[in-house]
Amino acid sequence: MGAISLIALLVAAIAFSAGGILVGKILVKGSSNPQKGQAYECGIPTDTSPWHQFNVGYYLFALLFLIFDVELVFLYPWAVVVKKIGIVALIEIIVFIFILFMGFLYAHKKGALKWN
Amino acid sequence: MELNETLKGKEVFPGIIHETPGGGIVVSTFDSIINWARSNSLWPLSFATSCCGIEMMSTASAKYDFSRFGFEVARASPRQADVIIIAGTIVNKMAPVLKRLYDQMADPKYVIAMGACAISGGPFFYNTYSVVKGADHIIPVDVYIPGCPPRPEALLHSLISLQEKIKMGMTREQIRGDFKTV
Amino acid sequence: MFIKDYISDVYNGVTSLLKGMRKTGWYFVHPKEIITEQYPDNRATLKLADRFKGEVVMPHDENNEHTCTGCTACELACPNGTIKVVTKFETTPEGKKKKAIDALVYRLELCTMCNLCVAACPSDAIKMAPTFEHSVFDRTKLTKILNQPGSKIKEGIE
Amino acid sequence: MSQGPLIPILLVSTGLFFIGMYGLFTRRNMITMLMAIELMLNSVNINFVAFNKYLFPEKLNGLFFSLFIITIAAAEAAVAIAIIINLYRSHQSIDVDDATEMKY
Amino acid sequence: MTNEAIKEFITATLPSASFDETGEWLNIQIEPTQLLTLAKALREGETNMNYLFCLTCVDWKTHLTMVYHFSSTQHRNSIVVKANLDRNQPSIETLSFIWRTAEFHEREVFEMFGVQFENHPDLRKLILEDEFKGFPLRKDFEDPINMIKL
Amino acid sequence: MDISTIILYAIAACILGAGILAVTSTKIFRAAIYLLFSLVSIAALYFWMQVEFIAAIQIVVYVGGIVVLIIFSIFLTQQSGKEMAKPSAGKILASLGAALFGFLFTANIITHYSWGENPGRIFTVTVDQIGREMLSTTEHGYILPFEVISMLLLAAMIGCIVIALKRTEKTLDI
Amino acid sequence: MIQETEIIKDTTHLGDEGELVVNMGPQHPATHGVLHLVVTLNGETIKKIEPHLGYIHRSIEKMCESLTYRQFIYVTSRMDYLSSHINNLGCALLIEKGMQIEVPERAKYVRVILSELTRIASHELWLGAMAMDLGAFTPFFYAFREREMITDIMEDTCGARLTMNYIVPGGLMYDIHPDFQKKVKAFITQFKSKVTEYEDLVTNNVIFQSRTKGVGILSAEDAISYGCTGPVARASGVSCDIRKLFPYEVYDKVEFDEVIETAGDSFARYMVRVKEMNQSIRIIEQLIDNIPEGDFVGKTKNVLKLPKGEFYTRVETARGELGVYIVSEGGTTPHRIKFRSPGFSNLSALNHMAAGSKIGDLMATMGTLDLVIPDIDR
Amino acid sequence: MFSLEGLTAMIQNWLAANFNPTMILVLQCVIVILLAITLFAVLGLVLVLMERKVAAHIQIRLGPNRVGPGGMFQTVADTLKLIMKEGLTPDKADKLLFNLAPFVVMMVGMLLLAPIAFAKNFQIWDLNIGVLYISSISSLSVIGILMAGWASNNKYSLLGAMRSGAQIVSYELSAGFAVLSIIVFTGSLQITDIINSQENGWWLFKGHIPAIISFVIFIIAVTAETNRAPFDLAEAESELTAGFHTEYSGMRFALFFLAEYINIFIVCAIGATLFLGGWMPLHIGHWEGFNHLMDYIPSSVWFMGKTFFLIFLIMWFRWTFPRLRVDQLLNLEWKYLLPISLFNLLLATVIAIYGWHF
Ligand code: SF4
Ligand code: SF4
Ligand code: SF4
Repeated sequence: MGAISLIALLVAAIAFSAGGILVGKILVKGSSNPQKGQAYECGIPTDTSPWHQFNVGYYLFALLFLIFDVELVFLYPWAVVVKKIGIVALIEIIVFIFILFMGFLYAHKKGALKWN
Repeated sequence: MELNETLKGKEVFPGIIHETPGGGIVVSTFDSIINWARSNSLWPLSFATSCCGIEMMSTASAKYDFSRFGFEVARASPRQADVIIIAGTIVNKMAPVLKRLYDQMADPKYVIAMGACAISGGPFFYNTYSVVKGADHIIPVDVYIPGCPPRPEALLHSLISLQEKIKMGMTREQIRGDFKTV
Repeated sequence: MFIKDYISDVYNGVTSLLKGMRKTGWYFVHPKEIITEQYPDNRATLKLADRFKGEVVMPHDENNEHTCTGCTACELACPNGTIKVVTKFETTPEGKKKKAIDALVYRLELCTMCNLCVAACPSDAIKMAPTFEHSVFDRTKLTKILNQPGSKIKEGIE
Repeated sequence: MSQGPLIPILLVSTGLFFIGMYGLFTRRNMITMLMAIELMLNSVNINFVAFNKYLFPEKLNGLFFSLFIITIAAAEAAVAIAIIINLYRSHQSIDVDDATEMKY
Repeated sequence: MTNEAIKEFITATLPSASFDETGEWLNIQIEPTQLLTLAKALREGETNMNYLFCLTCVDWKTHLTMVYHFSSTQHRNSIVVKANLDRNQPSIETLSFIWRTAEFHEREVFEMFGVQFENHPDLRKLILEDEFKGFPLRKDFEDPINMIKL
Repeated sequence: MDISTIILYAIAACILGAGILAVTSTKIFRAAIYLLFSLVSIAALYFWMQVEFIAAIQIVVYVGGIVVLIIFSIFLTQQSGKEMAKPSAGKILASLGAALFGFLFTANIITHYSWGENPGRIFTVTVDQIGREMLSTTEHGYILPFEVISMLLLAAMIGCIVIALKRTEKTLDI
Repeated sequence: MIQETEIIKDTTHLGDEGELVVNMGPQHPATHGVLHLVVTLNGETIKKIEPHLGYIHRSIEKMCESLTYRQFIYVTSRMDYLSSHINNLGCALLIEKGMQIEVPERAKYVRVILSELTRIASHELWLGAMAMDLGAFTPFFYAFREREMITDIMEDTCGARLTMNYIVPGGLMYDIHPDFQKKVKAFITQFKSKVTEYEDLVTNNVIFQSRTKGVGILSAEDAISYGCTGPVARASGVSCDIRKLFPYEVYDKVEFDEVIETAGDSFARYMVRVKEMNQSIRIIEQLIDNIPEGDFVGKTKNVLKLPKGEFYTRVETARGELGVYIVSEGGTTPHRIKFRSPGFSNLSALNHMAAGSKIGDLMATMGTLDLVIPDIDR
Repeated sequence: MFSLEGLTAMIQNWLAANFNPTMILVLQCVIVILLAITLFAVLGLVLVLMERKVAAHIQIRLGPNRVGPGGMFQTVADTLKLIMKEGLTPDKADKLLFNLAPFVVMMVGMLLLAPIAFAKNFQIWDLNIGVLYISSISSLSVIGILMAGWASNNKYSLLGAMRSGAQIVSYELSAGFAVLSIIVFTGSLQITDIINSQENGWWLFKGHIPAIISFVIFIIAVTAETNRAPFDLAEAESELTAGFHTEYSGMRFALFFLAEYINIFIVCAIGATLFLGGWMPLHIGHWEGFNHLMDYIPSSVWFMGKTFFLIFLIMWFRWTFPRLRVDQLLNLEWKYLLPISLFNLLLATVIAIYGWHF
């Protein structure tokens, strides 16, 4: 039924979630106390906020992911036609993948794939 | 100590018994359905301080398996838990933590005091400077289950009792109410 | 060789994982291995160890008589003051004054089932009972009087 | 607007472009500037696709251009962020004002 | 190593130490100021007491006694070193630089008995709340609120 | 107005609204999320234009990749909860003026230019077509750019690694 | 000899640039109770761990000063509740040593068998809990199946499942249950047949191995310096089994090996415990058929008074060396009592072992340290 | 009987006969909305119960059996309770994003339903980039998690969210490559085409070794992408309490909980479609009789059967393995899965081009 179904599904998601949350909101009266709104940290009051500058070792993976993801994107149209085009497509893609695999090897060699 | 006073539980326990506001009361016709749901889906907070916690683990283990009642979804976060099983001694240093955990739980919430320690300090009632003489000095308790430690069946029994109470449609105040009536 | 190591790594990893899965899978298809005992459905058939220390009780015979003399040995032996012996003086038919218990107050909430009181009792008046269904909604209900109302001491026990 | 949806789409892309420009002007933080740049690239992309679809439906060149722009945007973002993080490491700041004074 | 050899070794480094052999193990009584010297000697010398298996304190109402149980994983013999401290201002050198286990044990003794360990890297309360007043394991400790006497 | 036009306007509103929020929000994490919404709405616009392939790519690359990367770099370089300093009023005014002027100018041109639009012709695109054209070696084929892209990606990857792994003296252990 | 500079001075204040200070515990599933760790993180890497204790400090030492020698034994069950029987044994041994009470052979045999059963039960629980820390839930249930058999035996004989309190000075509280031997043998058979399960699910699992090998390394020297005992020290190659070094009860009559690994990492600690279970089975097998007939409790006075002096006993609990140190003034209650608990020392090595590793490694390290917090806090 | 094959056509005809086009559109939307919500609710209930039962049986225990016959209503009770539980928002949280995150996660789940073929001719939207659509939309779910984790203003949440961010994006790659190697065989991204290409055998069997390898990789990758054990680092209970949803309670938590299971269902459905022929019955070569017999089983049953088999597989993993450490997790992806799947893709291409598959 076409793209309109996406909108229908979105509406369904919102209705479903909002419905559930609203029912709870309306019917349940919670008690309130000063502790309730505080962040849970194993029962210890916490004063340092996590919204603090913070070291993540993950960003390198996100970088590499981005590159490979773009590559993946180009492979989709290729994969669809490879059977029809045949050997030329194979060679083209071997070159393509080979070049990127070089990058992968380089990353590996440089230790970028070692999470520290 | 006079006999009568001992029996009436009027002993002056050290510390203050905190009043906690109730909540989570549904006032409508589908009460019973809600209470059925609540009673059958008591997710415990994985809270254990000492020996009784081991028996709580045994209750979770295959032989006793409290998942039969739907309790197995032990949540590590108090936000998602419905019942605290205070399994073990509560000491003065832990008391504010327990209170905070309880406070941070979303309503409705229930409390089971498991073992002598959680009820009254148990073996550590006399001559200790650091043990809270009963978890109900800190947070309201719904079901008490004596024993040191109570055996797993006893914990199951207390859970069933709690279920019964919820199913009876009592509000939280009522569930805890008869604490004051005697 | 690098490639060879790589392949054998993968192979060993996968086989070890498969072994684990075989084990759990085996249990999945063998429901007979389930060892769950269904309390409370098995309440009737549930057999506890007869030594199981569930609470302290005072056995009474059919004449509502017990054997406690009120000697307070149990109170002294108890490490955490669970037992309080409240005594009174009774006059026996012969007119002699005799010490007897008014109430043996037992606070189950404190008891740690250590059995020391039972061991200390010179006249075997109390014993451990294998019960466990003590859950209450009110902690004062856990303070019990072990001697039954109107009970008296058995003849001949000093 | 009897002409079909081309003009509204173009207006959207123009709007987006200038929103991006506004962001680029007002922000001093490199990451937010990068975000503004992404918005501008996207507005260009919309144009390519829209022109292709509504003006030259028999060809695919617009699509390919937007495809390549997305690719280049990704590569650019990756490198930019690598640079930003490196800058941050050496200068503890990713404010452009600080960065202009730096001697690398 | 025999007790005699140990005695000899200790007298060589610390002539003023007195010995008591009535208990299970050799007891060595020293002055608190001598502790560090003795400890270093015990650890580095031929006795090779590398294992401090118990560190505690006893309140004698008149004074406090630090009790150290040393053992050697090489010779397998144990000795007890004791030092009497003034009850009002107890203080002694830390051993945490020599035996790392002492760090925690000393923190415990610090809060339970109030003994100050000089040069301790991190002398804070370990077990009790920070606001806790008094030294609970001392004999005269009173806590009328929390402590119910049987 | 039929449904599809309404949807177009709704999408346009989302794009522009989220875009404006993205460049004005003072919380950087929120700005990233608004950027995300803007990008997703653009993908929705592509869906609306029935170029599903580009729409999917838009989501994969932008949302799955770039925004996640931006979020990580925010964690790494910012106190993500801190309010960012507002630019000075003069700057805002100047930029706003420039942007508005530019927008009105361009909009004027757009609305007055007569586009050779031909609604009669139906534009359809399949992945198959894209693939064929991408791999074809003829004049209109994109095989050369396709292979060059791989070189570009390789260069980008190596560049990233070289830059990111470069340790300056003041390096934090990241 | 450790140089002074080696001790890490506490210079980092809370929340340095790029660092995150996270409280783990006291209510945290991995801290097995109420240990509170203040973990300073740099990304996912642990910079420093600072244990805060006392969330289950029950002042047992103070309490024992007002309990008689008969009474205080039961409190020790609550210290390291997983080795409650061995704790009781340690106290009873001290009293018996101090008062020269003769313990009948039968009682000695039963005490040792029960000690080993306790050890197995404790290790089983540890196995399940550690697997759970590492994210594998199922071994927990398999381990508890075997553990339940032991608790059954305990319940039959001692009347309690966990806090046994079966030992009195001079012997045992009651005689063993008539079915005792039969049940223990059944347990041994069951245990032996299920060992492969743990191997398949845990020991040989590639994920488990990579999570534990080379993680949380503790060298032999550090182990001694930190006063580590039990499986933790033995995994680092330190021979410290009290049962071998200073045999008590009938340990000198049975054959068993002290399990020693040298790697010092989490996997070594794991292996030590697993092998120890087998050694315990070996000990039980040697004793179970030879329990001598006779009294189960020796003659003791009604009121026990320890002579003036100082007494120290050491026993090997499931976690390591438990020292009981009593200063007596000759009365019915001890003047000062100190429990040298194995966990306390083992815990102090945690920072050393886990600093520099990942959060996930902390779970493996803590899991294999096998901490019982009431034992540490007392 | 249970076949849904004719259903869509029936409804279409009925609608066309009775209403004008706009109305039809609206009614169709309403039907889709209702169906999707029902499906969500039912799936959530069934899958959670299934998980508990599977876990229980693996762990030699009974599992929920006291609420309703055989514990059937256990999850109903849980759901009701969760709805009737207070929803908390921490004071210091970013309230907007905190409340938005569950919606995002839910929307992603819903949108993913669009191209899934539940039975023959029973599909919401058979769009021509079906598989690509799935992988693109599912990459959105990471945003919901990152939002939730950041907005909670809780350290565990943030750590968990970042872990899962890195994890999901990484594993998307090998999932993508695994999918690609099947697309090489089918030559189309459209779900119907993919299913139709398996009329005479499923790709898992037709595609030789590359198909099997990519199947394994696919299963591993989607397990990781859905944050399931042994890759459940985002909510690693023993490390980060409850991970990114530590601060969520009540219905909002339930939505995350539900979304996890829905995601599992969807990825398994995709797996079933790509590798096991979707609703295609099992056909073996020229065994006409056998094939005929198989055809009698309705296509929806085939589809559900295959999907639930894969779901069971994933649950089986969860209850068997310990959790990986975060660096090992990334290692596994970048050192093992990615190179292998790249290589495997080439292999598949060769086989496809030379037509060596059946
Ligand atoms: S009641 Fe007994 S078993 Fe339970 S925590 Fe207290 S001492 Fe331990
Ligand atoms: S069993 Fe122990 S605690 Fe209970 S009353 Fe008897 S002596 Fe006291
Ligand atoms: S129960 Fe036994 S010990 Fe206690 S008072 Fe009665 S006779 Fe004496």
